[in-house]
Order: sequence, then C-alpha cells, then structure tokens
Amino acid sequence: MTNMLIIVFAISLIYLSVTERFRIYAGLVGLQGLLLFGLSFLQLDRITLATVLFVAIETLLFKVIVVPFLLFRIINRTGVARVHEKALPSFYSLLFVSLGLLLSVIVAFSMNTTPYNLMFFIVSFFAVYTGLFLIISHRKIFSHLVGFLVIENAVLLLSLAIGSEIPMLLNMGILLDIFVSVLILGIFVMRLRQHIDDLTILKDD
Amino acid sequence: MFNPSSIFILFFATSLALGLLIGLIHSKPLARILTSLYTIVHIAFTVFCWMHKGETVLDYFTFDPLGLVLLSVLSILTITTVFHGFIYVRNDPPRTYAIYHAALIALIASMTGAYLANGMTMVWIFVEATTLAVAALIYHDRSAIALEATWKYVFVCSVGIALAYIGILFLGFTTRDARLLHLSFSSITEIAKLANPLYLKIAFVFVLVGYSTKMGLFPMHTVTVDAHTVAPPPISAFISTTLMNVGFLAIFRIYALFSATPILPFMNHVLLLSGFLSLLISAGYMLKAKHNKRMLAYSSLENMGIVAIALGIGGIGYYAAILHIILHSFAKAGLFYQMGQSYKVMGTYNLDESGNYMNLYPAGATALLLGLLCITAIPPSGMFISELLMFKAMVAKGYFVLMVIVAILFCYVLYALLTRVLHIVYSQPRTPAVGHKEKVNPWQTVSQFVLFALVILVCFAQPGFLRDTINEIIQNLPK
Amino acid sequence: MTQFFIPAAVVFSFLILVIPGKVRYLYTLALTFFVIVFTSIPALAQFITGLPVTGMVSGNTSFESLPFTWIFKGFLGELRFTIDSLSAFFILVTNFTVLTGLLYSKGYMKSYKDTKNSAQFALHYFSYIWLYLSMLAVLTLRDGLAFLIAWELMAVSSFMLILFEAEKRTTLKIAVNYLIQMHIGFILVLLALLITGSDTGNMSFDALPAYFATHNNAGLFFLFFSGFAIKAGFIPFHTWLPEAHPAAPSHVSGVMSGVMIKMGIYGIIRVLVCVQSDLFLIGWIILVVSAVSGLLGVMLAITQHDLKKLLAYHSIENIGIIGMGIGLGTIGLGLHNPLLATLGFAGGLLHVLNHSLFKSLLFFTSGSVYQAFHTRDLDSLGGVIHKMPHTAGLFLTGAIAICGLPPLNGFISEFLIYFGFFTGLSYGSVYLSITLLLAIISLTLIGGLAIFCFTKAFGVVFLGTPRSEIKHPVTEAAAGMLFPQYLIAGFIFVIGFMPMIFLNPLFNLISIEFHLHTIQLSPALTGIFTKIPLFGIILIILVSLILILRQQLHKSRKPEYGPTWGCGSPYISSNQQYTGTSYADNFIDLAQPVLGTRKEFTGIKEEEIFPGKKSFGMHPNDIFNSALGRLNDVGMSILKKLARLQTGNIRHYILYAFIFILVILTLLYLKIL
Amino acid sequence: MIAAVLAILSAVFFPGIILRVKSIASGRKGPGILQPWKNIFLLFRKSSVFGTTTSFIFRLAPAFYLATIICALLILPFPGLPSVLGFSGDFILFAYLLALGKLMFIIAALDTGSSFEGMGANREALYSMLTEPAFFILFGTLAMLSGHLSMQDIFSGFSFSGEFSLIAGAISVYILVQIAMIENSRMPVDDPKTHLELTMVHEVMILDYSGVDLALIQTGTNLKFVLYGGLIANLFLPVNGGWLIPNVILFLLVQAGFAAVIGLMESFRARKKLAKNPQFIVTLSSIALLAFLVVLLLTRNLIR
Repeated sequence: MTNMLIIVFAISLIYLSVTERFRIYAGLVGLQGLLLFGLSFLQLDRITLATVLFVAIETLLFKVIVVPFLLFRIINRTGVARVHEKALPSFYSLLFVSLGLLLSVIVAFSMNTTPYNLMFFIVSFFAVYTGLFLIISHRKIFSHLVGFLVIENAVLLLSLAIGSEIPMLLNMGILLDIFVSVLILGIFVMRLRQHIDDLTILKDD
Repeated sequence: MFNPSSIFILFFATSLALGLLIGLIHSKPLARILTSLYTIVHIAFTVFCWMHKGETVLDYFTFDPLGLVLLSVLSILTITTVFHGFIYVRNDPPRTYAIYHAALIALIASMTGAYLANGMTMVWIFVEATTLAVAALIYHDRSAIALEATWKYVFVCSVGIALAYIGILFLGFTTRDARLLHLSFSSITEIAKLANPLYLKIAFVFVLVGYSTKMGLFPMHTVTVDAHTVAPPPISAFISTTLMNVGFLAIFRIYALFSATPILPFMNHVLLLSGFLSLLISAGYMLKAKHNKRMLAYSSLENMGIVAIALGIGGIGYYAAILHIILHSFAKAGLFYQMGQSYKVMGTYNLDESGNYMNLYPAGATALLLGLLCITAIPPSGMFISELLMFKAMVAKGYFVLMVIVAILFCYVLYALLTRVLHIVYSQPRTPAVGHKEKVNPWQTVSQFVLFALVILVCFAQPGFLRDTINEIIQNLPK
Repeated sequence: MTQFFIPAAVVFSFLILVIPGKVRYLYTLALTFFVIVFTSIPALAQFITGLPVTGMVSGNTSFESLPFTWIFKGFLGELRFTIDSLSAFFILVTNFTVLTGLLYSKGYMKSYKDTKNSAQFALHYFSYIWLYLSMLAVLTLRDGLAFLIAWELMAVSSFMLILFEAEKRTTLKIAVNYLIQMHIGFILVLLALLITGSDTGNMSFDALPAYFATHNNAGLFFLFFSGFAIKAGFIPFHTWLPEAHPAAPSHVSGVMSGVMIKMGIYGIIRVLVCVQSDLFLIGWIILVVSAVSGLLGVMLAITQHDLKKLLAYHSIENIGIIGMGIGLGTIGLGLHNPLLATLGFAGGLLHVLNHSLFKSLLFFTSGSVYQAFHTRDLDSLGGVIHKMPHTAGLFLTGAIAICGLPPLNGFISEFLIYFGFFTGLSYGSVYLSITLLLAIISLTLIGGLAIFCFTKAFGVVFLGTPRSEIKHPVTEAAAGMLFPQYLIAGFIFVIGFMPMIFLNPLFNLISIEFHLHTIQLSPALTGIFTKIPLFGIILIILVSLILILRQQLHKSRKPEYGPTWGCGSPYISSNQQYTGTSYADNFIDLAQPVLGTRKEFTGIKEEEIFPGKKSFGMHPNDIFNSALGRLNDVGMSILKKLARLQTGNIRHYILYAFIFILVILTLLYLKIL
Repeated sequence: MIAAVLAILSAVFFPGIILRVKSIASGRKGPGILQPWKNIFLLFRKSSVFGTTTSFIFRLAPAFYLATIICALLILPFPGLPSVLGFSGDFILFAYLLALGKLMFIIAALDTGSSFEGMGANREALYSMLTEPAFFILFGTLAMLSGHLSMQDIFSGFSFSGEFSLIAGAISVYILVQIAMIENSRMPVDDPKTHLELTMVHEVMILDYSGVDLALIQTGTNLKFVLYGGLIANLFLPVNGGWLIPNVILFLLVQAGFAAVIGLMESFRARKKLAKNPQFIVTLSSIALLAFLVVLLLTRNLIR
C-alpha cells in the first residue's frame, strides 16, 4: 500500500514536470498533499489523538486545503494560466526528469538504506530533483513557487521514511517550513501581482 | 528563580513581549525606549550567559564558547545597529518605524537563539526564524526593488533551508536509536561515530549548500548581495555580519561534529572548493562593482570565502577562521554604517555619482579609509593576523599553489577596493548626484572608529581571554 | 627610560592630528628631533665601536657582535628592538635624511596653504612621522610578525604621503599601483618568513641561520630577494618607482628615494648575513640583476622629460650600483677572500649613504624649481641659474656627486666597487673574471651615461635661456629651504674629502656582520683613501690659482659682453637652443632597440615649397611597465569574465546550488572526493 | 720635478710637431715648431668677450678643464722615477678626473644657449661615454697581466716579452692612440680644421670662448696629448727604470713619435661620417675585449 502511494506520488511528479497549465499544478500539489497524508497515516504505528491531529493539520489542512486554495486564488487574481512561452519544451523536460529519476535511483541504491524503505529515498530524491528542475527550467514565479512546494513535499516524504516515531522537533521543523511556504504564498498574493513575470532588476553583469 | 533556564525563558519572553508591544502600538517614542531597553537586556543576558558558560538549559540550548563569542559580537553590534537605526529611520511614519524595530528585535532574538541552540534542528528552526524576521527589514522601504530583493531572499533562503533540512534528516537516518533523534550536538557525536560515512557526506553537502544562503558563501551567496542593495544600512550591517555568523556557526558545528570521523578530508575539500570559488567570484565582481553597498557585499563574500578556506585547511587555520569571522563582523559592520552616512551626505550609492567625500565630510572619509585598511587586512588591521595564520596553515600543510592563487586574488580585491574607495574619498564625481544631501553630525561616526579601533587593537595584541576562548573552541578539532 | 620612549613616541605622534595648525610643524619637528636624538646615541655607539654601550641591555652575546637591545615590555607583550652595527648604520642614514626632509618641507608646503585644508596637512605630517617610525621599527625589529607589520606600516604611511595631491586622478592611480606592488612584495617576504617559521618553529630573522644550515639557501634567499627587490626598485621589480616618486611632494620623494627604498637593501643584507652556501650563485645573480638595473635605469632616465621622473630612474640606477657592490661582496664571501668581500660591501653600503645624500639633495632642488616655475617639464624650463643661483649650484654639486666624479662622495663608493672588480679579475675562475669584466664595463657605461644624463638635466634646466616665457615673478628658494640643502652638500664634501672617517667603521661593521677579519687589510686601503682626497685638494688649489690668474689678466683689459655667437646670424631665439629631447636624440637613436622609445615627427614633403608647422616629439617608454600592464589586464579580464553569476534570475541562482550538489555527489560517486 | 719638466717639454713641442708633419705630408713647408704656443700666448694677452646668456659656469669651466688635466698628469708615472702621487687603482681616478673636466666643459657649452654648441656638447658626451669602456678594459687587461693596480707597477711590470704580451702591448698601443685621437677630437671622429659648425665636436664647443679662457683651453688640450703620449711612452719603457737619462730620452722620442704618427694619420685619413662615429668607437672596446681574453687565457695558463 505504502509503495503504491509512493509510486503515485512519483507519477504525479512526472506529470507535474511536463504540464503547462497552472491549474493542473495546483491540483497536483493538492494531490500530493493527499498522498502524503495517506503515507504519514500509514507510517504511524500506534494511533493517538495527538499524532493524528498533528498529521491532519500538517498534511490535510495545509497541504491539501490551504496551499492549493492560495494557488488557485493567485491564478484567478493574476489571470495567468500558462507557463512562459520560451520555457523548455515539455519533451526535453520529460527527458531531464526521467534522467533525474535514474539519477535518484542510482544514488539511492549506492547507499545501503536498510532498515528504511528504499522507495522513500528514491522518490524523495526524485521529488527534490523535480522541484529544483521546475525552478530552474521555468521563468514564471508561479512555477518557482510550485517547485518550492514540491521540495517541501520531498522533505516531508523523506522525514516519513524514518517512519515509526518522528520526534516532535522534526515535526515542528516541518510545520515551520510549511508556515513559511504559506507566508511566501501570502507575500506573493498580496504584493507580487503586478510583476508576474520574472524579476530581474537587481543584477550585475 | 535565577536558575539559567528560567532566565533563558525570561529573555525570550521579554523579546516576544517587547516585539509585540512595539509592533502593535505604533508610537515612535515608545519604540525608541523599548528598543534601547531591549539592547540593555540583551547585553545583560550575554553577560549572564558568560557566567553560566558550558551549561545546557532545557536540553535544547547550551552556552558553549563559540555561541557565546558570537553572541557577544551580536551584543556589541546591537548597540551600534540600534543607534544607527534610530538615526536612519528617524523621519519614517510611526507604523514603519514600529515595524522596523519590532522586526529588529525579532531578528536579534532569533539570532541569539540560533547561537545558543543545542542541536541541528533547533539551529535550523531559528535560522528559519531569522529569514522571516529579516525579510520584513529588507522590505523596509516599500519600493518595487525592495520587494524583488525580499522575494528573492525569502525564496532562495527557504529553498536553501529545505535542502539543509534534508541534510539534517540524513543525520536522522544514520541513527538506529530514536532517542538520539532530536540531534543534540552531544548525541550527534555519538551518532557520527557509528554512522555510515556516505550518509554523513551527503548530510554535510546538503547542510553546507543549505546554510550557504545564510553564510553568503558560494553557491547560494547570490541573494544576500541583492538584499544588501536595498536593506537599510544598519540592517545590511547585520545581514553581512551577525547573520552570516549564524550560517557559519551552523556549518562549523556540523563540521566540528564530523571532524572526528573519516570524512574529514572530504569536508575539507568541499570547503576549500566552495571558499575558493567564492573568492574568485567576489574578486571578479569587485572589479566590476558600480554600487557602493554591493561592493561591500561582495567583499563579505570574499571574507566568507577566506573563512571557508581557512576552515578547510585546518590546523592553525581553525583559529584563523574564528578570529577572522569575529574581526570581519566588526570591520564590515563599521563600513556599512559608514555607507549609510555617506549615502546621507552624497545622496547616492552609485559609484560614479559619489566622490569628493573628503571635503564633504572629513570625519566620515577618515573612517572610510580606516575601514578600508581594516577590511583589506593590511597591517595595522587585525584581520592581517588571521590571514597570516591562514597562510601559515597553508605553508604548514603545503598548499603552495592554492596560497599563490589566493594571494593574487587578494591583490586584485585590494586593487578593486582601493580604487573605488579612494575615488569616493578624493576625486570628483563623474556624474553629479541627484539625490538630496544632508549634513551628518561627526559624533555619529565615533561608533565606527571604536569598532575599527577594536579590529586594529587585535593586530598588536590579542587579548588573552580571546585567545583562550578561541583555543577552547577549536580544542576538539583535529590538530 | 626605553620603557617610556616607545609609547611616548607613538602617543605623541597621534597628537599631531589634533594639535592646532600654527604649532603643528614645530611640534612635529620637536618630536622628530626627540626620536632622532634618542635613536642616534645608541646607533652611533654601535656604528663607531661595534660594541655595546655600557649599561645597556645586550642581547645575544656572540663573540663578534654584542648588538644593543631594548626589550620593551608592554601590553603588546615583549618586543625586542635590536640595534646591531648594520641597523645602526641604516638608522643614522635615515635620521639625517628624515631631518633634512622635514626642515625642507616647511618652505615647500607653504605653497599648498590655500588649496588644502588643515586636516590634510595634519594627515600629511602624521604619515611623515609614521613613515619615519616604521622605518626605524623595520631596522630594529627581528621578530617576523613585528617586522612584517612595521614593513607594511611603512608602505601604508608612504602611500598616504603620495596621496597628498590625491585630487588628481593620475596621482590616485599611481598611489594605488604603488600600494599594490608594495603588497605583492610584502606577501613574498611574508611567505619567506613563514617558510622559515614552519621549518625552525621561530618566525624571525634570528632563525635564518638555523634554516640555512639545514636547507637549500638559494631558494629562500631569492624569495626574500624578490620581496625586498620590489621595495628597493631593482629592475624588473621597479615599475612603481618612476611613477610614485614624481607624484609625491618633493621632500617625500627625497625621503622615499633617499632612505625608504634602502630598506629593501637592508633586508637583502640582513638575509645575506645568514646565508651559508650557494654564495656564488647568489652573488652572480645579484650582480647580473644589478648591472641590468643600473644600465636600464640610467638609459631610461636619459629619455625622460619630467625632471623628477628622471631623478627617479636614477634611483634605480644607483640601486643597481649598490647591488653590484653587494653582489661583489657576496662573491668575495664565496671566494673566502675578505678583501673582495670588504670592498664590495663597503662600496655598496657607502653608496647607500651617498645616494641618500645626493639624491635627496637633487629632489629638494628640483622641488624648489618646481615651486618657482610650476612645471617639471625639461623642455619648457631653462636659464634657471640666473634666477636661482644657489639652487643651481646645489644641483650641480648633486649632479657631480651622483655621476661619481671626484672629488665628491660618489667617487669614493664607486672607486671601492671598481677597485674590488679589478682586484677580483685575477682571482677565481675564468668565468668569474669575465663576469667581473662585464660588470666593469657596465659600471663604466653607467658612469658615462650618468654624465650624459646630468649634463642634459643641468644644461637644459638651469642653463641657456628660458624655453617658455614665465608669467609670474620667480625668486630664489627661501633660506629655510636652502639651509638643509647646504647641510647635505656639506656632508657630500666631507665624505669626499675625508672618507676614512666613514670607511673605518664600515670595514669594522662588515668584519663583524660577516665574521671576516679585515683589520689587517685596512692599512693598504687607508693609503689609497688618504691619497684620493689629496687630489681633490690639489684640484681645488689649482682651480683657484687659475681663476686668480684669470682675474689678474682680466684686470688689465676689461672683458666685453655680447650676444652668443650665432655663426653670423644675428637672430638667436631661445627656441633654437638644444632641448632635452634633442640632446638625448643621438643617444636614443643608438638605444632605440633596447628602450623602444617612440619618436614622431612630420618631415617636409617633396611638394612642400613653403613648409608648414612641423613638430617633433619623443615618448619615453618603459617596456616592463607596459608588460606588467598587459599582464594585469589579462588577469582582470579573466576575473571579469568569471563574474557572470549575478544574472538576477532566481532560477539561475538555484541552478548553481543544484549543479554544485550534483558535482559533489558525482565526485563522491566516482570516489574522487 | 723632472716629471714636470718633461711634461712641459713635450707639451711645448707636441702640437708643433703634429702641424709640421701634416704640412710636410701635404707638401708644404709649414709653420715653426713653436707656432701653436705663440698663438696661445697671443690669446693670453687678448681680452675676451662673454655671451650675455652665460653664467659663472662658463667662466669656471676652463679652469676646471685645465686643472683636472694637470691633476691627471700628477698620476702619470714618468720614466724611472716613481710617479708623484700614484696609488693602486689610480687609473680609475685618472679617467674620472678627465671625465670631470669634460662634464664642466660640456655644461659650459650648454651655458651659451647656442644650438651649435648644444650639438657639440651632446656629441662630446656621447663619444666620451662610449670611449670609457675601452680605456677600462685596457687597464683591466694590463692590471691582470702585471697583477698590480697602480699605473706605476702596471707599466713597470709590463714588457714585450713573449708573443702574447707582444700582442697585448700592440693592441694596447693601438687603442691608446685611438682613444687619444677621440679624446682630443682629432681626425677620424672630428676634424679641427673644418669650420662647418654642424659637423664639429670640440671646436664648436669652444666657439664662444675667447682670450684668456680660450688660451687656457688650448693649453689643456695640448697637455692632454702629453697625457696620452706619456701613457704610450710608459708602455715602451724597460722593466726596471734603471738609469734616468736613457729613459728620459726614450720618453721624449716616443712622445715625438706619437705626435708624428698623429700628424700622419691626420693627413692620410678621411673623417668619418658623424653617424658612423659610434660604431667606430665601440669597435675599440671590442678590440680591447679581445686583448683581455688573450691575456686572461694567458694568465690562467690555459694556452702556452
């Protein structure tokens, strides 16, 4: 079951890297949130109210509801629905992403990961890769944002790999991370509407 | 009542309370009073921490020497920064004034936390907090360019932080024992002993790259430079000194923890690589710089490169690194305050528009020259000592090629800084400045002279306690 | 006493910055005088006796020398100021030149009264006295770290002095260039000291013998040498010198050229004292470098149009001569021939003193000319002698001295070196003799060229008629400025007429420093150096006799006065005179391949019946300078190309991190890291 | 004492002999031997004209010129009797004294501010600069050959014994003659007879001198000849200046011969192009270098 979800997660990543519509981005981020909720739920061995609540807030509330909501809001506000024209053709990005998949498999295999589940490693590496790739290959800030969210998810996924009892502190960290993502989205919604294209005033050349 | 932990909690409670008060009640006098009060509190707290050196409170925090040294640097710079801050935002509307100071207090508090944190995750959390706090400050003058800088800073920092977090998770994997998982430094040493080196290596790389955003080191130095451009000068002073120290601290801690393991050479090489690249890039950009503050920002990049190299060489280099980071904090802070004043006097940061400073404001010009002397590590600057020690380490370990290249790069950096600063001080501006100019009261410059004097003093005599503390910091590192 | 002297000097020096402008100069003078007195007493004692002053703390007590040491305990920890006879000699030279420079500066700085604000004057005098103090520190400190700090303080203070006229962009550039090159030299010395330190565990000049005893000598020595050579201005390390000297105020140029560059020589000798093997190689290379410096220096000097730049190039030449002496001495050491060694080092050291005298004199006089005429361009000066006879006479004295002509001091030192070379011809291998002969040839050529150059300089600037009309009234330099110059001139004569006073201590010094026993050979030399002044006296007597005779003959028939004979043409205008350019022309034709001097003139074309205005120009060129510039440009362009990262695109910023991680991981995977 | 007499004697006859030889060679009868000196004494009795642009340099120069030459004469060893003031290394002083005279002379020429004298001055400076190496190499050679550094010992240690010393001696004589020609600006590089100022060296420099000063200069010039004549004469003198009289005679003979040779050369030799002069002068140095190498190998017993 766990592996199942992880595979789906990976597929969502691939799809994420090739699509060009922002709404799909938002949807996929939400989907990933859902998957993560499932995963973290499965990873819990003894179910107490506190932990369940925590997981619920962490994933369901933020990753499934708040973040996608904000994303959709941005799309509506800015009215920009597609990635930049001059972005990498999706064919190439597909190539790169599959390369990334291979890479992450190699890396994951090259380190013995027992007693942890290998899949977690592969996919979270893959997620980091994809997130960075999204940021690098796209020009619009929205895509950067999505890339960042994907990296966040990767972090969460990786932390899930530890499985069993995630210490409170790590969770705190993750939670803070998510707060930050929300805050960034906040800034974005409030301020950055006017320059939706890439910002490059500050530079030396 | 007076046991460390309660004082500790009290301090953060005070910070929170004062911050909230200032932030909610938009009144300038109140903000001024409370901030000054907070400065005093912070100093008192630092003294208190020194008294309880080596203790651990709430088992998430510890008063170890490195943290304390950097904390004291922070305390000293807090005085000047608050002082210059008062002058800088004097004419702002109450709201921004209040927000500025609230954010400032938040920043100071979170940096304090980061210095004292005992455990990777704790450090990580506070670093995250600094990002949020400083974002508000960078965005202080609500211009589009400020927004861009803020956005870039927050975004890249968060990505970096996320990467760093992955590194920390890897640390987590190396342990089989859940009780160690909160990753307090004491526990990490145990983990590291029985860990799979590959994991440690990956962890180190991720942590280095992640915190390089804060330390302003290659590869993620880029956004701090932009932040400097728009941030108010006192804040720039913080960003490029105490905040960079936070990044350094995070990296140094993990380095120190792993230094007992076989991956030491790996870490050294990575540090050397990153430091060398920083040096190279900063040299290149300083030769191009057209913006006074960006020039200083790149000089910070250069100095962080030096620190990284010194760390990577090891031996006496560790001493050099610590000494350098301390002295650099003072010198660079002074220079940034000076930049703020020069902006007031000349009405511009643009190199071509600035000039003739010696006649406009002799005291400032003298301070600028003195600061130049300090930052370029020419005797009688104390940073000369640290660079000398670095070279000594290089000779001892036989890195002659690296040494030659570094020396050449130093000469270029020196050239770039000299030409630019001397242009500002002596020659006429190439194109007249448009911004409005105002007078500066020479007494406001005294603080800078004091900072530079501290740096110069070290060239002639290193205070015994400083030497002992640094030796204590590096005692566990491999000789 | 010593416990208070050093902090007192330092603290009082800072008062210069705050003291009111009226008394500032007097205060500086008093302070300098105080320091001079305080340092001269032990230095004289050391120099003359070579033995410690009784009652003073003495440092290492080897048999030959008991250098006198101040152990200064303060918050700096323990500092040892050691004065052995070598540093004593240099201290005395420094003291004299610094004093005269300061005396001269009073009159010279007057002309800046209205253009500079008080702060700049304060900074100037502050830097001046710090240049002096740092030079003293360089001469007395042995500990590596302290030495390095003093060494760089010296560079920085002189840098501030050059910056006095910083509102000119060229001055700024020159000053920066100067500091950078000083810094390079500094790094070289630093590296050398570090190597010493890392091998002997004691980063100090005292540790050098220990190092040289166990390691290859030539390597470290040349590291030191290249570091000090930049300060001394040996070709090809000289490029800063001809720029920096003209840019500085004249009294500063005098001090810099007179003593500051000698610190390089001091350093070289200080290291040389400890060298134990490879002496031949070292001596040979020093000899070659110095010969090249001497020749090129004077050749380039001839091509200059700027009076002070010309003098600056002559400093390079004289450094070359000094170096030749040192090289000879080193070879002498290699041959275990005390006579050669003594001759060489004595010649070199005496020339250090001589050069400090006549070069500062020349710079001061040229400064006075600059003050009076507001130009240093040879081709627009002329006939100065009628306006400023004293200055002219002093310049001539300096010129004769620097050309090494009898009966003045320059001849004594050059004679020593010549004598050494000729003596050496019959020792050693064939190669040595050939080397020495080449050295002799270059020394003679240097002498001849120096005469050529100074006939040009003196003739064009002081003689003939003005080449450009002067708008403002011109007066002789003030008495206050002339007095120090006459003082120096007096010294020049003293050395010329009673050299033994100076030579005996020098021989003594050399025998102490290099552990030679030259006492038995001094009578032979004494004979010579009592004869040479005799000729000087005879010469003067003869000249005066002839002049009297002339007078007598003229008494009877009054001489008439008329215009210069223009071969029948009654119209002689001042621009028909020989200019510096045309005077140098026939030499430059010969030396063009070496110097690469650019000549440009518009000839008369065939079809031109009524030729229009023609121009002739000559542009001196220093190949090393341009080469260095080109090298520097390459480096800069490379660095600037590297700096492309700050594109402003966030995606790029992330990309760097991405690539960095990937690279590291790949290297990791490939087991490279 | 004797030395002084000798010097004066030879100085008196020297210029005359040259003139006489030249005129005979060109088929004329020529003036009396003492004619040049008559001219000089005439000049002494004349008053002089000074250029208005000139300064005290102009008046000092002749005195210095003469004085330096007399000093140099004091160094010159004379047959048999010990040189008046010789010491080891004295030939360096010898050369530099003459150089001092030249320097004064050159700046005096520049003092007039006339373009012609400028030319003369800078040629003089260049040529003397180029000549000096030859002189020094020569003395280096002789010094190495004899192992002494004072003219006295050098010459007394020198004899035409053995082919190599013969070679060395021959070359030295040749070089000394040529140097003398250049230093006194005689034929190959300069022509005292011409009166085209553009091509002159020495004559043009004294263009503005008249009366007493001119007389002093000409006296100096004549003495200078004696100087070089004396040097050459010393080469021919026997090793131990045993008894005086033959030496004296020999000395005078050599001087006369030298004068005659100069006369002949002057009359049978064309003047070089100005541009070619430097090469010619430098050739001397290279020849001297040859002599040096020969002697070097000889003294090191590398060749038998």
